[in-house]
Amino acid sequence: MTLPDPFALAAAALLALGFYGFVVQRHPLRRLLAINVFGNGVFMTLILVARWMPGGPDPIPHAMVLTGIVIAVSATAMGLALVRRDLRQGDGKDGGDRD
Amino acid sequence: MSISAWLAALLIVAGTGFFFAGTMGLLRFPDVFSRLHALTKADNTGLGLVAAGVALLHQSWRHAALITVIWLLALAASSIACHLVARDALARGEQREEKP
Amino acid sequence: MTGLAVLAALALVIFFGLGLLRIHLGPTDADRILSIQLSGTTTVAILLLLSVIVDMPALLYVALIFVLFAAVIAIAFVRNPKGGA
Amino acid sequence: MILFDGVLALLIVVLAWRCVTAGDLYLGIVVFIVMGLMLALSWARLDAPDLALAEAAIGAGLLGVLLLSTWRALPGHRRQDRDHPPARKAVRWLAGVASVAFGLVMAALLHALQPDEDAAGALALGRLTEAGVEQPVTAVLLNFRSYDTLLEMGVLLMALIGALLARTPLAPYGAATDDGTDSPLIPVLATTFTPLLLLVGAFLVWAGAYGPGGAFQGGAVLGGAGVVLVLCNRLQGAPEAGILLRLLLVLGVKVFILAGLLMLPLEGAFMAYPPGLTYPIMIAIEFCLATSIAVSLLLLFTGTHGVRVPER
Repeated sequence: MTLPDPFALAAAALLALGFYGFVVQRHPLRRLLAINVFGNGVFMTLILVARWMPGGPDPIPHAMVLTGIVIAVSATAMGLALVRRDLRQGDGKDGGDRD
Repeated sequence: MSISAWLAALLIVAGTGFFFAGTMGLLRFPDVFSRLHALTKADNTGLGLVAAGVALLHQSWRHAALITVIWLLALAASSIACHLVARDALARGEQREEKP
Repeated sequence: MTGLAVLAALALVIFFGLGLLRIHLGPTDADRILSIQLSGTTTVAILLLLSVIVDMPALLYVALIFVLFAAVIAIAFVRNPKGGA
Repeated sequence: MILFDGVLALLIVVLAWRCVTAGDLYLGIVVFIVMGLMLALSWARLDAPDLALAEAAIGAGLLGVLLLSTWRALPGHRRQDRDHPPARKAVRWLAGVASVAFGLVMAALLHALQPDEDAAGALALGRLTEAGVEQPVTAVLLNFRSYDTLLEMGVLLMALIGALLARTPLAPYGAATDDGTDSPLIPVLATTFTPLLLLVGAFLVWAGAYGPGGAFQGGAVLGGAGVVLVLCNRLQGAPEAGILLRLLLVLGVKVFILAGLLMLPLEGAFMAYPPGLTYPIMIAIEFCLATSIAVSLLLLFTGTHGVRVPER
């Protein structure tokens, strides 16, 4: 029985907390944060998997995480645009800014 | 241990001490502006001492130059950031009640 | 010699954790940004130490990027993109 | 060192917990940014300096700026939970139990992971000499699994189109107003940090062939330069994109596909490069990809179709 890797525990905790936050919170911005926490848990899991290859870190999970980070920021940016739209429309004025 | 290693150890320990002081100041000082004052000690001197120690340990002029650039940029960034935050806090302090 | 660097890194990461209390306590938003600023600097110092500990000079570039983006975060805190405050 | 790792992992968990349960939304965002710092540190510890670079530029940098700016752009009463209260207590408990169970299962699975001799990465490392670049991650991204990267650029463009369709720019058009509260240090920031960000970004793209770095990290830093210019009023959103900007936006995808197609008659397969030419093709593709990523990230930040220099 070896001592568990602290980062493995942290990855599991990130996944669990991201899930919890997504279910419990209702504010759209908070949900985006929770999704990102979950995503970070996935990234950490992949990095841990990459470490298991003998002879150096496995480059393929690293490449996947790298694309994942960029996808996460672009998806979050799109989500934030939708949040701005959603929360502004509630004020009774149109969200569009075109003159 | 060589003299440079001793010197590096001394610098790193001193730098860590400055970080300790900065963190304590951030926690214990009563208002934003005095906390700002404590913070800059860690930002400038603490990082500078640690950076000097690390540069000695690296034993490579290229890395030492890079570390110097990092420290100079950190100085610029922290002074600009602290100025902006202080200015903003000052502006908001006059109308704090209106804040939600 | 790495032993001392490890100890210093450990001390810094503990200070980092203590500094987070200020984020929790607030009371103003400015305090929180100050705490981010200190966290950023501490992270840079830890990265510098790690670059010696694990002998990975590439971490110096990570530190460089942190320093560059620290100022960007600070300006995002005080300004809206459209200018003015 | 195990103690360092333990404290780091513990801090990450505490930060994630505060991030999802913070009483104040702003606090949640601040905690998320700090968590990005910690994650970059832990990735440096986990032998992934490439990812630490990406996380530093994107997770702690651009994403934090985006979240802060969006929060500031929301109307005051929308910044809190009043209209969106957290779920009822019963649901909270149920979700708590479910996520604890989920976390325990994941922890057990991760703990039981065994080293695998047959990992695809071993194959990639063994054939690294054919890839034309020395850095394994860049080789995987641009050569061994180039389809993934090409499609990812497509996803980036899709996300940008989606954000534009929402029509809620963060950097509204119209003359920038200078209401006299500007600090004299703002222009200093713009003139000092923008060239440095551009320089470091370009360096990272080039360095991707040899060591940690690459199109994504470099592109993100270049995009950060644009964000600084927007925040400092040197650039502003524009309702229409010029032809040059549109070209830059699709440059990466175009060059990637073109390089793949041009070599088709020579090599007999899409995206197979002749051995002697691999290195120059890689570098060219990398720079084009980085440019497109930078422009996409900038436009995702402003939420506008284009950018222009404001008239003074």
